Amino acid sequence: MTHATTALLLTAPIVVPLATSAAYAASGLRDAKARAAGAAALGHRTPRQRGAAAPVATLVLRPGHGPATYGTTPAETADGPSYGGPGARAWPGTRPGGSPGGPGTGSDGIAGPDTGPGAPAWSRGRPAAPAGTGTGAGPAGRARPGRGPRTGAPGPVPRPLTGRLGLVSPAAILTCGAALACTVPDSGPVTAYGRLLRADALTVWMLLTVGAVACLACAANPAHLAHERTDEPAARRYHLLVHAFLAAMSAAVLAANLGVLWVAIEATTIVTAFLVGHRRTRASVEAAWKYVVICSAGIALAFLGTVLLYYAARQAGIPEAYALDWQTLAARADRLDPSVTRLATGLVVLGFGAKAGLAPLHAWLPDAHSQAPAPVSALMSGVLLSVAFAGLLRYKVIADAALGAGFTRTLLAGVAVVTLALAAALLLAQRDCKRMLAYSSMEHMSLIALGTAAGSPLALSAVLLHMAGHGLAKTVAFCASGHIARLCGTTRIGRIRGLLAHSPCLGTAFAAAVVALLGLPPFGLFASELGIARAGFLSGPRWALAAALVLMLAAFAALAARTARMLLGPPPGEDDEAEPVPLGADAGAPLVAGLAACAALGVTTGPLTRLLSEAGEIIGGH
Amino acid sequence: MNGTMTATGTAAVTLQVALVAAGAPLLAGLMRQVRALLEGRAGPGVTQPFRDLRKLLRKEAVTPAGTGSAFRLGPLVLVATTAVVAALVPLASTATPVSGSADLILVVALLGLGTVALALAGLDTGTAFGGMGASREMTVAALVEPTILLAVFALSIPAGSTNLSAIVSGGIHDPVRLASPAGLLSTAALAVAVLAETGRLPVDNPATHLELTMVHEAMVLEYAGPDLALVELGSQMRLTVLLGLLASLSAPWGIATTASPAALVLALVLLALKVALLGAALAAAEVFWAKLRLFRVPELLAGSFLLALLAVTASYFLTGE
Amino acid sequence: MSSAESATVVAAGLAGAGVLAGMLLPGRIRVVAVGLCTAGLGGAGLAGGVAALGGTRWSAYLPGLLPLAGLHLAVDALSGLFMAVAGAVVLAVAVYGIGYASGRGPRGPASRGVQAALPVFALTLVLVPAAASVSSFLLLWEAMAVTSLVLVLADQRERSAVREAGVWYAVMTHFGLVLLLAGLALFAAGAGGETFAQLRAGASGMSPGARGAVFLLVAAAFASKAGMVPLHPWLPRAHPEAPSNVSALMSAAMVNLGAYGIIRVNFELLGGGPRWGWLLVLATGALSAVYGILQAAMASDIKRLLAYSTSENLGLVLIGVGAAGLFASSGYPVPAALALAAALLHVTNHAVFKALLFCAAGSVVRATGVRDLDRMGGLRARMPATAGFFAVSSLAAVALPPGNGFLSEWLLLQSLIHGMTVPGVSTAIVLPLAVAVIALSAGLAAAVFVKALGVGFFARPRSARAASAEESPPLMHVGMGLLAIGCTALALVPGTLGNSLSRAVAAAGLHGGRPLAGGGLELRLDQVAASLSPLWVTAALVGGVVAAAGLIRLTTRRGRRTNARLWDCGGGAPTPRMSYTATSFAEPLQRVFDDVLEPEQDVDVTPVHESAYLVERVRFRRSVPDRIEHRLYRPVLAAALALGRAARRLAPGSVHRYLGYGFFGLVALLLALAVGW
Amino acid sequence: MTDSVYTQLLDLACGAFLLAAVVVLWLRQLSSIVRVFALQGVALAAVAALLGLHEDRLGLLAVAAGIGLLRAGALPRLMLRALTTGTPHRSHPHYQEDVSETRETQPLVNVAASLLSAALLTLLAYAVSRPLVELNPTPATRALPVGLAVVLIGFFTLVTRRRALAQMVGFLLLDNGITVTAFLAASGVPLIVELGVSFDVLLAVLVLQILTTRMRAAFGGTGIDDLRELRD
Repeated sequence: MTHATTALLLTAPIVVPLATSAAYAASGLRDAKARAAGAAALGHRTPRQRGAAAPVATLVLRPGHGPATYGTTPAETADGPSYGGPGARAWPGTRPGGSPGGPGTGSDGIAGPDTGPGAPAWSRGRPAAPAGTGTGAGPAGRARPGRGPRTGAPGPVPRPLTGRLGLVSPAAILTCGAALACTVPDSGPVTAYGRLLRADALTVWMLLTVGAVACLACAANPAHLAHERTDEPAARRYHLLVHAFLAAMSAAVLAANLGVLWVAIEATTIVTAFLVGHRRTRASVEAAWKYVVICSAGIALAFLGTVLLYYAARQAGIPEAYALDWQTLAARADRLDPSVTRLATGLVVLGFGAKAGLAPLHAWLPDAHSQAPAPVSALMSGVLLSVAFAGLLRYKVIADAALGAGFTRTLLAGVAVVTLALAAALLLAQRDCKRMLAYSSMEHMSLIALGTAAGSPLALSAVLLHMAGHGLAKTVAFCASGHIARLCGTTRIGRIRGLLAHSPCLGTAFAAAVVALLGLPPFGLFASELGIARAGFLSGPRWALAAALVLMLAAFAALAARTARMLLGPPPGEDDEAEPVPLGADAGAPLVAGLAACAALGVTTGPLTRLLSEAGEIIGGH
Repeated sequence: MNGTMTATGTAAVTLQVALVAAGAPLLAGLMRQVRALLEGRAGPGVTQPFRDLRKLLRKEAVTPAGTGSAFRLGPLVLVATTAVVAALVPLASTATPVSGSADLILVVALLGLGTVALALAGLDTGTAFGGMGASREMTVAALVEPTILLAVFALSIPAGSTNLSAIVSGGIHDPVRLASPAGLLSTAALAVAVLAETGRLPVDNPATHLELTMVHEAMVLEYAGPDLALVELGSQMRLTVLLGLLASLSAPWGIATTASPAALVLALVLLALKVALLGAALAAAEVFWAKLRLFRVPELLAGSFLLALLAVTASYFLTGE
Repeated sequence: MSSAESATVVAAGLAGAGVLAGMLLPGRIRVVAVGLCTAGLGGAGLAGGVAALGGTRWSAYLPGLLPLAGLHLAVDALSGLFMAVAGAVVLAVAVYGIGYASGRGPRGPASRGVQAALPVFALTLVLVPAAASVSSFLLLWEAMAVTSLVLVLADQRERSAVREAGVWYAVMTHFGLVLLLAGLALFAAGAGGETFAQLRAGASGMSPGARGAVFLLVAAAFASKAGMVPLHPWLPRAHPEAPSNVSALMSAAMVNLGAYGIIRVNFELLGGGPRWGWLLVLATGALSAVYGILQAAMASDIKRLLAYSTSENLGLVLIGVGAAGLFASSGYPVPAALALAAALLHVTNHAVFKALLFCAAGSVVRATGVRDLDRMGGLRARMPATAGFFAVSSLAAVALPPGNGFLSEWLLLQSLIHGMTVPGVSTAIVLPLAVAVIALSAGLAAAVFVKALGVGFFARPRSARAASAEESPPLMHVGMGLLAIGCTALALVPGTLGNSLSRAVAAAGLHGGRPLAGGGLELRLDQVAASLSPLWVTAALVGGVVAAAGLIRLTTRRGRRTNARLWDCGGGAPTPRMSYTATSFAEPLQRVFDDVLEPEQDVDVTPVHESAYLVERVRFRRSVPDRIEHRLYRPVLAAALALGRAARRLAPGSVHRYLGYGFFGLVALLLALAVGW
Repeated sequence: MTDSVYTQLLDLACGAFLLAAVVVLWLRQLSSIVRVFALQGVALAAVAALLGLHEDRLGLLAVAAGIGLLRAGALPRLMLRALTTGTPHRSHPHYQEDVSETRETQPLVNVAASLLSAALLTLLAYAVSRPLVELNPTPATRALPVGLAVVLIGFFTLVTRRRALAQMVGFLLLDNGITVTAFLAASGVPLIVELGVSFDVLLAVLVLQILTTRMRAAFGGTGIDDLRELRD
C-alpha cells in the first residue's frame, strides 16, 4: 500500500464530509444572493415588515457560512410537536398559559401566532410572551412559503441530489474504514501528513462504527426532515451541520496528536450545538445552552489535563514536536513524572467523561438527546459518546504505562458505578421515552467504562464490540422514537399506547431495538456484555461488577416495563380493528438495516475478528 | 420343593382373599352386636350384614340422572383395590408368590386409589352431599398420608426394607422389635391412621345420615341396589384388611412362614381370631368415643403424625443403626 | 458424524425452516408448516437424546459463532436424557399446537411473530442441555428466555393480565440470568477457563469460599427457573396467560432445565458442593413442594392450578437432587445414585403427564373460553376425548398406582428411606421430614386433581359457555394421544428406562453402581431390597374390577338399569348451581391451612342513600393471594418506585445544579490527588 | 532583560491575572465584568510576551500578540455588542425591565461567600500544583498555581452566575486559566494546537452568543433560572 493511498484513505473520511457540507453552504449562498435579487425586485414589501427585519437580521454574524438569518422556520410549528422534556406541554407552541390555539394553527404556512413583527418588549416570564417557537425579535423577512412562488430565483439544490449527497460522506467513511481494515491488522498502523493523522486497529474499528451509524442516520435524515416539514434553508443548514459533525468525529478518531484530538472533540460540541437547537422551541434552546455550557466546561478540563501531560512529556525530555504525539507518549510513558500524570489523567477522565456521558458532568445528555432531531440524537448517542470514550482510551494507555493499571481501574470503576446508579435510579420513574433512551445510553457508557476498568485484552475487545453494538441499536431506537413522536404526537410514555397494534412495522422495529439494548440475544450487546462480565470477574474490580449487575437489573426492569407499556395493548382510539399505520419504505430501511447489522454482530464478527482482537491488544495488551 | 411352595402359596393367597371377602360382613355384624350389647340393646344378630347384602343384591340397579361412568366405576374400583390389598398383605403366610412385591407404600397407595375413586363418584353426582363428602374425605385422606408413610418409615428401619413380608418375618424372628418404643409408637400412629382411613368414630360416624357430620356416607348417598351392596362390602372389607394388617404388624405370631398346609390352616384360624378380637375391642371403644368436629380432626392427625415422627427418630437414636 | 450429532444438525435445520415458514407463509398454511417443522425438530431431539442415552458421546466447537467466545456443544447421557424428554414433549405438543393455533384468527397464537418464535424456542429447549461452555450455555439460556417471552405475549392485545405477566416474566427471568452470569463468571474466573471441561478440571483448585458462592448463585438462578418458592411468582403468572401449547412446553420442558442446571453445574462440574448447600437445595425443594401444592389446592383457575402443581413436582425433583447431593458429599455414592435416578425418573414422568394436563386444559379453554373451574362442569358429556385424556393425566399426577407419577415418587421414597444408612445428625432429622413433606404433597395433590377432574368435568355444566362446548379438532387429539401413550408406557414398563437412567446418573459423576437393574416389567433395585411390578398390580386391579362387575351381573336378575331422580330432600330437582365448585371443594383445606395461606376477605356494605341502616348492596370478596409475593415482592416494588420518584430530584433541570455536580466532582478529585491518593 | 526584572514582571503579570479573576467575582455590572475580563486578556498576553522575550522565541511573541488581540479585543467587543442589543432602544417605555438585563441578578452565592470560596480555591490550587512546581522549579512554573486558581475560579463563576453573559465570562476565565497554565508550564502548546484551541474558543463564544439571543427571544430574558423546563 503506497504512501499516497494511505494518505488518501486517512484524509478522505475528514475531507469528503467537509466537502459535502461546503456544497450545501455554497448552494445556500447562491440561494441567498438570488433572494436578495428577488427582494429588490419585490420593492412593494411594507416598510414595517422590512424595517422590523432589519435590526436583527444585520446584527448576527453568519455562524459558518450558512444562509444567515436564523429566522423562523414556520413549517415546524404546523405539527412538528415541540414535545420537549416532560415538563413541556404537548402543544407545539409551548406557550406558557398559552391561548387555546391548539397545536399550531394548522396552516403550515404562517408561524405560530406571533404578536406581530417588531414587538420586542417582553418581560421575563410574562405569560403573554410570544410563542416560544423562536420567532425571534423580528420575523425573518424571508422565505415565507405563504408568499407564493419565488420569482425567477434559481431553485435550491434539487431534492434528489440532497438525498444522494447526504449518503456520500458516510459511505466514504465506511469504505475507507473497510479498506484500512484489510491492511492495518497485517501491516500495522499507518500515518500521514507528518504524524498528524494515524490509523491503528482502534481507529479503524471506530471509523467503521462511525461510518455504519452515520449511514443509518443520514439514510433516516430525508424521512425525518420530510416529517418535520422543514423548509429549504433550515434543511440545508441541517445537512451542513450534520456533515461537519461527521468530519469532526472522523478527525477526532484519526488524530495522532492529542491536541488535535481535543480540538476535534470540541468542534463536535460546537457543530452539534445548533443541531440540538434545530427545532427552535424553548426546550431546544434550553437543551442547547446546557449542552454547550456543560460540555465546553468539561472539555476545557480535559484540555488542562492535556496541557499538564504535555508539560510532563516535555520534562521527560520528549522533543516539542512529538510531545503530544500519542505513539511516542505511549512508547516512553514510563519516564513521565507519576504525580503530574496522575493529575492529568484525573482531569482527562473528568473532562472526556463529560463528553462520554459519565458522571459528574453527565446532566446535559438527557436534555440534549431528547431535544435534538431523531437522526442527530441517534448520531450523538450512538457514536459521539463512543468517540469521546475512544479518546479517553488513548489517555488510559499512557496512564497505565506511567502509573500502573491500579489508578485508572479504581477511577473508572468508581465513575462507572456512580453513573450507573444515577441512570438506573432516573430510569425507574422516567416519563419521557427519548429521555429514557438517553439514560439507557448513560447506562451502556458506564458499562463500557467498567469494561475498560477491567483492562484485559478480552475486556477491551468486548468494550469495542459493545460500542459498535450500542451505536447501531441506539440509532435504530432513536430513529424509531422520532417516528413514534410524529405518529402519537408526544413522547410521554403515559400517552403512547398499543404501538404494535397501531403501527406494526414501527412497533416491531422499536421493540427489536429495545430488546437489543436490554442485552438479549441474538444482538451484539449480549455477546459484549457477556465478555465484559467474564473479563470483569477474571481481572477487573469484582465489587464494581457485582454492583453494576444489580443496577443493570433495575435498569432492565424499568426499561422493560416502560417499553411494554408503550408497545403492548390494543390500538389507541375506540375501534379495535383500526387500519394499522404503515411505516414508509424509506423510513423503514435504515431501521431494518441497523437491526440486521446489530444481529450480525451478535452472531459472528466474521472478518472483523482479527481487527477486534488487535484493537483489544493495543489498549489492554501491556 | 419350589412346586409345592407355589401351590400352598397360591392357596394361601386365595384363602386369604376369600376369608377377607366372606369374613368382612361377619366382622361388621360382630362389631354391631358387641356395641348393641354394651349399649343394652338386643342387637340384630351377627349375620345381619349378610341379610342386608342379599336384600340389596336383589334390588334393581339405579342410575341417577346426570351421573356418568365415574359413578358406576367407583364401587367396583373400591372393591378391586381392597381385594388386591388383601392378596398382597401377608395376613396368613409370608411365603406367597406375591410377597416379593408386597410393598407397604404400594398398599397405602392402593387404599388411596380406592378413596379417590369413591370421591370422584361422589363429585359425579353433582349434588351438594356428594361434593361435600368428597371434599371432606380428600382433606382427611391428605392429612393422614404423612402419618401413614412415616409409620411405614419407622417400621422399615429395623427390617431394612419396606417389603411387608420382610417386616413381618422380622417381627416374628425378633419379637423385641415389636415391644421397642419405635414399634409401639408406630403401631399407635398406624392405629389412628386406620381409624381415619376407614372412617370410624372419632373421625367420621359410619352410622349417621346427618348431613352436617357425615363424610363417607355423603359420598355414597346416591347409591342403591347392587351398587350400594358393593360399597358396603367394600368398606367392610377395607376395615377387615386394615385390622388384619395392624394385627400382623403388631402381633405377627402364628403367621405361616413355611409352606406347610397345616401352618397355613392354623394361621388362617389365628387371623380370624385376631381380627375378631380387634374388631370387638374397637366396637367397645367406639361406645365411649364421640365424633370430633371436622376441624378438630387435623389436631388428632397431627398428634398421630408426631407419634410416627418420634417412632422414626426414636428408632434411629436408640438403636443408632 | 454420530447419530446424535446428525440429529442435532437436523434439529437446527428444521428450526431454521420453521422460522422462515412462520415469517413468510400466509395464514392457514403457516400454522401447519411451523407445526410440522417443530414436530420434526422434536423428533430429531428425541432421537439425539435416545442415542446419547445409549452411550454415544460427541462434542463440537464452532469458533465462528458467538463473538469473543465461540460455541461449544457436547452431549453425554445426562444431557441426552433431558434432550430426549424435551424432544418428546416438543414433538407431541407441536402436533397438538397445529390444531390449537389454527382457526383462531390472525392475531394471538397464529400471528406471524409467535409462529416464528415457536420453532426457535423448541430448538433452545433441545439444545440447552447440549451446551458445553459458559458463553454458549448463557446464549442458549437467554435465547430460550427471549423466545418464550414472545410466546407468552401472544394474546397481549386481548387481556391486560397477559401484558403484566409478560413484564413480570421478563424481569424475573433476567434476575435469574444476572445470578447465573455472576455465578458462572465467578466459576470461570476461579477455574481459569470457559469450557465445561476446564471448569470440571479447575473446580477442585478453587477456595471453599468461592465454591460456596458459585454454588449459591447458580443454585438460586436455576431454582428460579424451576419455579422454586422465593423466586416463583413468574410461574403462576406466565403459564396461565400463555397459549396452552406454549405453557405445556414451558411447564413440561423449560422448568426441567432448571433441575438440569443444578445437576450439571452444582453436582457434576463443581464436584459436589458443600453439605449445607445441598441441605438448602433440599429444604427449598420441600418448601416449594408444600407451598406450591397448597396454592394449587386453593386455585380455581385451571391453568394456574397446573402451574402451581409444576412448582410442586419440581420441588420433589429438587428434594431428590438435594438428597443425592447430601449422600454424595457424605461419601455414600449408592444411595446418592438411587436418589438422583429417582429425581431423573420424576422429571421424565412429570414432563409427560404435565404436558398432557396442559394440552387437555388448553382444549377445554379453547372450547369454552373459560379458565375458571367454578364455571365449568359437565364437560365429560360434551368433550369425552378431552375428559378421558385429562383423567389419564390426573391419575398420573395424583401419584397413585396405575399412574406413572406413583413410580417415581415410590422410588424417591425408597431412596430417602434407604438413605438413613448414611450417618450424621442432619440426615436423621432431614430425611424423615422430607418423607413427611412428600407424603403431604402427594395427599394434597390427590385432593387437587380430584377437584380439577371432578369439579371441572363431571356433573352438569354450571355456565352457558360450558354447556355450549364442542369437542376440539382431531389434530389436538393426536397430540394428546401421543402423550397418553407415553404416560401409559412409562406407567406399565418403567424397567426399560433402568439402564439409561443408570448411564445418566454415571454421567452426572456418581459411580455408585447401577441403581436400577430394571427387568422388562419390573423396577428392581439391586443394592436395596425393594421391587415393584406395576404391570402385575394393574392387571390385578383390572381383574378385580371385572370380577366385581361380573358378581353384580350374576346376582341381579333384572338386567336393565332404570333412571331415577337425584335425592333432593323433597325440595325440588337440584340445579347445577347447587353442586360443589372448586372454591367450595377447597374450603376445608383452606380452613385447615389458613394461617399458612392467610386468605383475604372483605365485605363492603353500601347503605341506601337516605339512611345508613337500610343496606342497598353487600359485596363479599374472598381471595387467597400468594403470600410470599405480597410479603416479599410488593415492598420491593414500592421501594423501587419510591426511589425512582425521589431520584427525579437529582435532575431538576437547573443548569447551576448540573454544573455544581461537575464542580464538586472536580474539587473532590483535586482534594484526593492533593492528599496523595 | 535581566532575570530579576523578568521574574518581577512575570510575577506582576500573573498577579494582575489572578486579581482580574477575583474582581470579576466581585462586580455586579455586566459591562464592567466584561471590561475586567479584557484586562485579564492583556495580562495573559503580557505573560506570553515576557516568556517569548525571555526565551527570545519570535513565534511565542506572535502568539502572544494573537492571544492579546483575541482575548482582550475581539471577545470583549463581541460580548459588549451582545449586551447592547439585549437592551432595546430608549424609544420603548419599559425602562425598568431593560436595566436588569445589564446587571447580574443576585448570584447563587452572595459576593462575600464567593470571595471566601475563591480564596479557598486558590489554596486548593496551590496544594494541587505542588508536584507540578517541584518537577521543574523555574520562575515560570512557580507561578503555575495562579493558572490553576483562575481555572477553579472560572468554574466557580460558571456555576454560580445567573446571567447568560456572566456564565460566558466564567467559561472564558476558565479558558484563560488553562492558556496561562500552558504558557507557564511549557511556554505554550505547539502552534497548531494553540490555533485550534483559540479557534474553538472563538466559535464557542459565537455559539453562546447566538444562543443568548435565541434565549432572549424565547424566554424574554437571559436569566439562566428560566431554563428549568427540561427536567425529569
